[in-house]
Amino acid sequence: MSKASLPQANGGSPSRERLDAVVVRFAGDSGDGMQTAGTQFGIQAALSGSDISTFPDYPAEIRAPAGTTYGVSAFQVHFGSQDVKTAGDDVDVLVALNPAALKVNVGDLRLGGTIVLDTDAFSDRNLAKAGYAANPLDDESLAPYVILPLDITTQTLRAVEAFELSTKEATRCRNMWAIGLALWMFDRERQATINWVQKKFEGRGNIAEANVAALNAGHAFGETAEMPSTGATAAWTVDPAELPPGLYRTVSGTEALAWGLTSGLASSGLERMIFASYPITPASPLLHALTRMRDHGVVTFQAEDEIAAACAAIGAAYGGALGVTSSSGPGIALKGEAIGLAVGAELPMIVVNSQRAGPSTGMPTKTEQSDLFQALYGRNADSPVAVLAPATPTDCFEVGREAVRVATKFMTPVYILTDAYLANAAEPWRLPDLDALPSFPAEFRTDPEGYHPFIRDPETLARPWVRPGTPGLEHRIGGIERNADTSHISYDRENHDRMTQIRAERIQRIANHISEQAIEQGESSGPLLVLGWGSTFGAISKAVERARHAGRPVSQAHLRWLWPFPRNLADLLAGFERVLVPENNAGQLVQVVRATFDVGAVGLNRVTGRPFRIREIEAAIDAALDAQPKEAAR
Amino acid sequence: MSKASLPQANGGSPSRERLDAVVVRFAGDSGDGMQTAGTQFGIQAALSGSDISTFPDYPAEIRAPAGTTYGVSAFQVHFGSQDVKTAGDDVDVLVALNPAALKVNVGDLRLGGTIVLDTDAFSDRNLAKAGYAANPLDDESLAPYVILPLDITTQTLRAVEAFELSTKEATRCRNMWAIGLALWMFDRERQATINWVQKKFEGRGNIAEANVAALNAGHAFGETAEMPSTGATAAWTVDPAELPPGLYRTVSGTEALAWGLTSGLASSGLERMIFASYPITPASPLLHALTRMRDHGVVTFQAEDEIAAACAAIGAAYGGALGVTSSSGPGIALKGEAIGLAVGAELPMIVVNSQRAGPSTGMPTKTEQSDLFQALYGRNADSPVAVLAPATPTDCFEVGREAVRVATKFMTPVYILTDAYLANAAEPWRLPDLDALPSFPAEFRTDPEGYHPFIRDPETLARPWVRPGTPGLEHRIGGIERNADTSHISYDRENHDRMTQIRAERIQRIANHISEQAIEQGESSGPLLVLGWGSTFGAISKAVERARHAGRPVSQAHLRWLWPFPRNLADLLAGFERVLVPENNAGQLVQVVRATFDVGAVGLNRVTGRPFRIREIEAAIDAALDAQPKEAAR
Amino acid sequence: MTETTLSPLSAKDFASDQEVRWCPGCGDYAILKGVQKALATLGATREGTVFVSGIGCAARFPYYMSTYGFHTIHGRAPAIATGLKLANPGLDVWVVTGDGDGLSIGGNHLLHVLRRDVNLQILLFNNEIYGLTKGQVSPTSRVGTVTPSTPRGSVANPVHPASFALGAGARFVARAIDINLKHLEALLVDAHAHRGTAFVEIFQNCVVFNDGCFSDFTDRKRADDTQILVEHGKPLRFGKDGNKGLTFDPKSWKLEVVQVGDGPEHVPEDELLVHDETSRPLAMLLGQMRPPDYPMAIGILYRDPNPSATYDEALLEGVPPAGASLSAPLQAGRTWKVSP
Amino acid sequence: MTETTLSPLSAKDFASDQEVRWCPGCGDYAILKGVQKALATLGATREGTVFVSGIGCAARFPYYMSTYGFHTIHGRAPAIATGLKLANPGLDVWVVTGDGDGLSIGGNHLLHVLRRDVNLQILLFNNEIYGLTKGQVSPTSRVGTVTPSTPRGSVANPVHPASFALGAGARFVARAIDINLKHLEALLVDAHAHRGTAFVEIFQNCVVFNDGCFSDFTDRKRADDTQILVEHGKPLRFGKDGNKGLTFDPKSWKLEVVQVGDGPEHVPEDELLVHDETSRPLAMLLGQMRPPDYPMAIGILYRDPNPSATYDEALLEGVPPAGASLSAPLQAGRTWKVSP
Ligand SMILES: Cc1ncc(C[n+]2csc(CCOP(=O)(O)OP(=O)(O)O)c2C)c(N)n1
Ligand SMILES: Cc1ncc(C[n+]2csc(CCOP(=O)(O)OP(=O)(O)O)c2C)c(N)n1
Ligand code: SF4
Ligand code: SF4
Ligand SMILES: [Mg+2]
Ligand SMILES: [Mg+2]
Repeated sequence: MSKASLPQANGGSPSRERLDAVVVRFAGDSGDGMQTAGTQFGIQAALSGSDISTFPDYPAEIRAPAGTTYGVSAFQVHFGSQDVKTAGDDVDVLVALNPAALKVNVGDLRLGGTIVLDTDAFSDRNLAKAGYAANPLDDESLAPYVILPLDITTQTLRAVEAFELSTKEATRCRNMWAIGLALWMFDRERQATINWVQKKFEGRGNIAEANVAALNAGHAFGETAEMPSTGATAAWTVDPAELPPGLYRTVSGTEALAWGLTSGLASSGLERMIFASYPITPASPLLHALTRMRDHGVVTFQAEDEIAAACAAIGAAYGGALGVTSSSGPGIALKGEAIGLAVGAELPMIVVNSQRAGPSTGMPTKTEQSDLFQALYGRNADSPVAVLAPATPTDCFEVGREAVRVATKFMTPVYILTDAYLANAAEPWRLPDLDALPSFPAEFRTDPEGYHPFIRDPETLARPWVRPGTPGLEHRIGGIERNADTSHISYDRENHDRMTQIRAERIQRIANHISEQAIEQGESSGPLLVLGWGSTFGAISKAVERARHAGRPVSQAHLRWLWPFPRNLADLLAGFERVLVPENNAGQLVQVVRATFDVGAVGLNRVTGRPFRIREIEAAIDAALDAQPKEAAR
Repeated sequence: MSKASLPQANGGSPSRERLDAVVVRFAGDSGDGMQTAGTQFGIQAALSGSDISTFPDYPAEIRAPAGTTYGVSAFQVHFGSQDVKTAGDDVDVLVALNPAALKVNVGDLRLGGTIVLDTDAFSDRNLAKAGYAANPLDDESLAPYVILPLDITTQTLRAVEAFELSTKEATRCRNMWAIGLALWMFDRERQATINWVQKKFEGRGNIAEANVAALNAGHAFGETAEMPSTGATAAWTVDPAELPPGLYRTVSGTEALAWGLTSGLASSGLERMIFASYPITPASPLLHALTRMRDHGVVTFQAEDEIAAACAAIGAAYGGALGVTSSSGPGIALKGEAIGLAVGAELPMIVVNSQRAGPSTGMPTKTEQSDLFQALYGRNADSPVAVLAPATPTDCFEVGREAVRVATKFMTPVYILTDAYLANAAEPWRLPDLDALPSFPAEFRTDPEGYHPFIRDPETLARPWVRPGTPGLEHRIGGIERNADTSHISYDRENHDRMTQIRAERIQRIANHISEQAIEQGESSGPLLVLGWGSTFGAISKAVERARHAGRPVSQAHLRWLWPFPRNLADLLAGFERVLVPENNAGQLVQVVRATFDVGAVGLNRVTGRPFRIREIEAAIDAALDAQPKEAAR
Repeated sequence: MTETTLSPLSAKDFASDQEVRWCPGCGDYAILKGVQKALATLGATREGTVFVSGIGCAARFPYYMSTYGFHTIHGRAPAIATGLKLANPGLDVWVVTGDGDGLSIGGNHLLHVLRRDVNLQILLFNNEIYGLTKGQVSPTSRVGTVTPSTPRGSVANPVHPASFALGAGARFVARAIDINLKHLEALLVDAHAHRGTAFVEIFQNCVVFNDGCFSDFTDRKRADDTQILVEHGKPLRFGKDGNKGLTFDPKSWKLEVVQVGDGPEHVPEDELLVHDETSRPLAMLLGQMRPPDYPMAIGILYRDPNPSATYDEALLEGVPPAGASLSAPLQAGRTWKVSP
Repeated sequence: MTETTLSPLSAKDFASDQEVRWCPGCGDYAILKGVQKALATLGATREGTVFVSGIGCAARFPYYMSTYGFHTIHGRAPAIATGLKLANPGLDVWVVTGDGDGLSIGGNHLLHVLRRDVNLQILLFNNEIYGLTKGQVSPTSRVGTVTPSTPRGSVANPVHPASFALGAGARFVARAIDINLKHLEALLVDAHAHRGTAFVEIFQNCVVFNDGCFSDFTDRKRADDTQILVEHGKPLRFGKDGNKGLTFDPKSWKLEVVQVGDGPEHVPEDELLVHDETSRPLAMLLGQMRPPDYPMAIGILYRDPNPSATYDEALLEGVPPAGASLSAPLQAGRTWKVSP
């Protein structure tokens, strides 16, 4: 058993109930600092040895009017002593700093869950703004829950009185008071948060101290049992998780991907990455993150539009750098023609798609997995590319590296399909041993002997990469079809047929250079396999785990590689009577699987702007196992 | 039996061999007038009662240097007494006006075929330009063919001597001399061609008469038996075809589509079509053709790029007009994001894709069927649209009308997948009875009572179309997700899931308003169905016809609707043990069929820049019938 | 252009029932008010007016209007509006766009709508930042602007919307300031009166991501000395009581700021440069001025004195409604009969 | 910029082994020669030079050069060239584009490369037509141009490349004529010497689809009276022996064509307008001139006197090669240890 080396929180009071895991959601107005509160609470939980998974949920509007439902900002923290794989199906404890926050979030609270709310904010005006006809504290609507109605504003103002802040500044400390209380409720240390507050507000006068005071006051409020008696417990203990030993930090998918790409760049030996992007939700944070990697040879270029971004990445690749472009669905749609050029000219390129709900503008801040088809087929003509997807925030690191390796080795565009959930979700990450990471040096041809642009490596079928500036290798390439043997422009019939096959075959051969598909859980054959990809990993894992716990004969496999498929996938699938493919789209991977393999695959499809709930998948597993084989196969 | 009402050509001389059908190809330099010659010969053949199918093959270069192989321009005419369905597998008679024309085209000539060539053009200079090391007339390379080496230039110059043209002008009459000879060889009338020449060169002095003189001289050359004796026949007769009675003309796919869209516009009762397009090969001719339909309410807008063209069509649709946009693959790739807006905002729109060989720029003048995936999936997120494809040049008329009907009835983008072959190929068309064409009036809502933008017709699920300017129905729409019940912007989870399903279901319901899938040939069940779509129709029909003639148990079905599929398609496919899907792509429809139905479908895939040859499909039919069922299903 | 209804509408009648969702203090609120007032002044109708926008904070504009509205996709509003005008030229179409929407992703469509001269109004809300996507640099951001995508400060030279429009061949180019409501309203009325595309750049303060980026000339206290309202045929004066003016030196091709008056070191009014809104190069020169060296020019920089037929008018001229029989084109060329 | 090799290359050394495939008589041939000569004059190397083009007749250019070349997609060459310069700033990059490629589909990228000021040369072959796609109207085609897509004559106002570039903020804007080989060659050398984006519009005759569209000022017989070569610091004279000149009236903001000399109705040379290539508005004024009323201005219309760091230089400044250990960023922020 492993243990965090950090000082343990003070022991739980005798009345504390032990929990395996808890989901806490902090909700308030956009201006209430809920993202900060949640992030700090999550980090503190992780530092105290829990496994965690966090997810922010903020409004589409930049700064919606205070008190409105569409201005509610929330942050969810799932932490526990066990493998925490999702941000949690249901909320156990909701901290709501105003009526709108209550209204928007209460539906996600489990029956019997706890609501901590700031009674001071439940004014008639705020209730009206939230659209409450009557004060929910006065009627039966909250009956299914345990309510802790606290005068948080009053308490906070009292706690920071000494620091002579403006009322606005003083009220802004409410989030710290709330964290303080929450840390007490879950029996957590608070020193790291105090340190962070002091650093963050350094040089801003009293603000740091006021925030610390509010934090301490919230904690003390719990400690000194000023808690109103509700007949229910409001204090719990969560044991530390058993994590493999190592140095840890929390990481979001965006950070991990930025670092993965940068790490891949280093391993490739290339001098420079040109990361060309046009801002779009939820892809912009990757641009922001990579802007900070300048010291690692990363140049970020904010282009005039998505087409220019794709083109700049292609130009960079032609110039011998690592060309990366990033966007979300609508922006990727614009890049299709340009990516086709990289397919035709056979240039390495990485295309990151942070998927969001669509069609069209859709729901820009919400997650979805609906751009798989676009990645596979969203270009003119037969233009095969490689496609891979991370499963978790931390997995983004490896996927970023893998994309660099394959793009440069096979001279091909590689799509990375991440999504709004992975981009924003965070979890603990055991830092890799950087020195032990394999390197995969990209090669540039310098020898003019026998050179023509589309001469191929017999094994990978990749053409040589030549850096302009190299004497003797001057050549012209483009998007027009080339003769396979001479590289001259060619309209020859059989040649085009052959080149079309070569382009497909080259992508297929990537399968010889990637890991075979593993079974995540369960037997390697049986009545049912749950086959997933991308950010559904957490929910599927938990669902399969629970089903297996309940004795159901189900296995799990999760695809990192969506094209080409791992070469053992046909055999692996053949071992199962049925395959269930849960996706946050209307059925995309399931269609490719059905078309590619002789397998009775059925989809489980939900597009609600967030990943599956575990129980949705559990239910589908049960249904699939109970269904007649024939039916399942349709 | 039906007969053409035109005067019959003079009876065949006793030595004429009777043929069912012939393929003649005229080939020369870009400047030699081969397109004109071929077109006129084709029309003359049609006027004389033959069924015909013609196809031009011109160089990608605008006006390549004379005498080069990449400057060769050719035009093929297939005509016969039987249902002529393709431009022909092999060439029977090649007319080659210079060495380059011979070099480029001889490979398509059947063994034993006839070559008419202009010996005057076989100078050392021209031979060198064509890349001939030695004169092919002097070696054995043309041994497998019957050669008619004629001094066509000399003969032409002599024929037009009287008209005092410049040598350049006089030499330009060679094409007419060649047609004259060809008309004699196939025992055809020439009056219509003479009329055409006179009209075309009206007011240009002697040119008209000189051309007529050349034509007559070519004809007389054959007639007066100045033909060199080769030991082989060079004169044939082709009986008239049995065509259903009616008024006929020849029509290319481009013309038929332009008229079909315009006819659909009239039947819809809409006031105006805004046809917005950006030029691109091979789509530009549709723009040109519709520019001539101004008197029919058609406004053509040459936009600054393909995105603007798609957007202008969408703006037009929002304004209550018929919005149509047209391009080829690379341009359609650019429109994906905009078309997504039409999907989200549920506006009618027609997207015409004249497919060409890719990826990227590919082979712009060559045909391919490789944009089916792009049509179905080439947008961000789940964004279902309707997709249909014409099978023949004449079918373009009906498909154009059908697209208008469905787009306006279902408030959806409809893709028409035509291709470079269909756009340029021509065949006889029995003119429809215009008054008998059904009308399908588009409806605009004017009643404010209970209106919201996404209120739906319960049967079609279409939302109402409102023309801005209508009082009381002012509303705002866009690409953001809407609440299904109120039409307000919505980020609600279940609503998005529901709207995603509604969008898919609305497209599915089109299947209730289109014809069921018919069997073209053969039994409605059996060991093998050949399932095609688009321009492969001719070759597939002939191949199945021949196979059935040879007693093979094979049937044919050809899809006009690629999404949604006709509702009886599942049952129809279930009646066959195997399904063979020939496509000019790497396997697209076959994948959709495999994914959608439980059917063992295999692809026959060739991308050579031209439609299948009949014998390629015949061979695949044989192979499929002879294969083990298991194997065929993979 | 617009049909008139029975009783003229007030500014408030042009407000939709949707809650306005910009950040408190955003300059967009003032512009919204200005547009609503201008519509009332114009006697516009709700049904005859359409707002077409792209994507961005500015582009949410149509939701807050009770007219027809189309919130489209990023950068494409000019193209969509062009199609709309061709379909339905009687509509009064206003395009609302941002500096990113109109000049980054949408630059090409803006160029072409301007050069074609489609009969509509374009309002470009320039806040020199990407508001909706949380504050990245925009093509109008000045060198040195620090944003999440340019943490070391932007290194790209900005594009100046008015210069761009002039270079593109626009026939009405004007500028206004979000909070100068009276001027804005009057200017919009002029823009609407112009036959052809009227391009109006509106300096708009983004309180959240670029607060005060125009305060050097919009601050009420400093405005007199840092703004100049250009009016056709009038000498170019500004400053408190017009104590300053502009002169032009045709040798150096430069403008100079001078004290107006008769004293020493002063320049008499009749030697000042007179604004000629029909001169494109002068508009270019005035449009290039920036504080602190020069005042910022507000008002109509350029207006074509002889607007010709607009693109929509010219393209649609003589097009009849659909429905004519197709038999003429179908039977043109050679036909033949096959009898039974 | 370019590495020097042992013996300097001649113009012919810059020709590739590919047969040139433009129509006989196309203006592109002359330009090709001019570029090859300029490269020789510059002492360029094959390996250090890259031609990047979009799609069109003009865009086939790279195939005929023995340097590196990338024939990309329609309209996007400026964006691709920008990426290339960022990857490999030591290369000497030339973008070749057409009026459709550069100003229709590619207008946005042209705008942004110009305003950013990336260090490369852009040659826009303006033939006022779409050559490759067989003769449709282009954004530079004049009103009334009859083409397959405008059989009744174009109704759209054209965009003027030089005005557009000036409005976009270009810092080097010049014009040349395909057949004025000497001038073209010298101008290309100047363009190359400019630090930043050099924009050169080349009037190019498309013999097949728009033959003679520039003959009013390119015809050798008429050229003297219809062309004016503008040179910095020199009075603007043209005509046979410079018998004509331009004056500028700052009241009307108009140029006037005058007879130069001392006689009556003549204007002495020292009263002529002197070209100042550092003035953007003057460049605009000169760039707007069109025959028959005015001569067509050829040469350097505008050149920034103080070019600053180009975009590629500024963006890349201080970026080290990749490879630094990631342990610093990974361990920044809070980490904790789990021990076995
Ligand atoms: C195709 C596409 N690319 C990117 C985006 C993301 N996006 C939305 S608005 C915007 C820029 C907004 O800036 P601006 O036009 O200046 O408007 P503002 O928000 O400042 O009013 C961007 C990049 C998008 N919605 N669609
Ligand atoms: C995305 C895309 N759209 C359209 C085309 C078709 N196309 C090729 S070149 C061209 C225009 C050529 O005109 P221009 O740039 O003036 O070059 P020119 O041929 O006149 O030299 C067009 C429309 C294309 N290849 N790709
Ligand atoms: S982000 Fe800026 S522009 Fe957008 S609403 Fe807020 S203040 Fe206005
Ligand atoms: S079409 Fe025109 S531009 Fe193109 S190669 Fe021919 S002459 Fe030159
Ligand atoms: Mg902005
Ligand atoms: Mg051109």
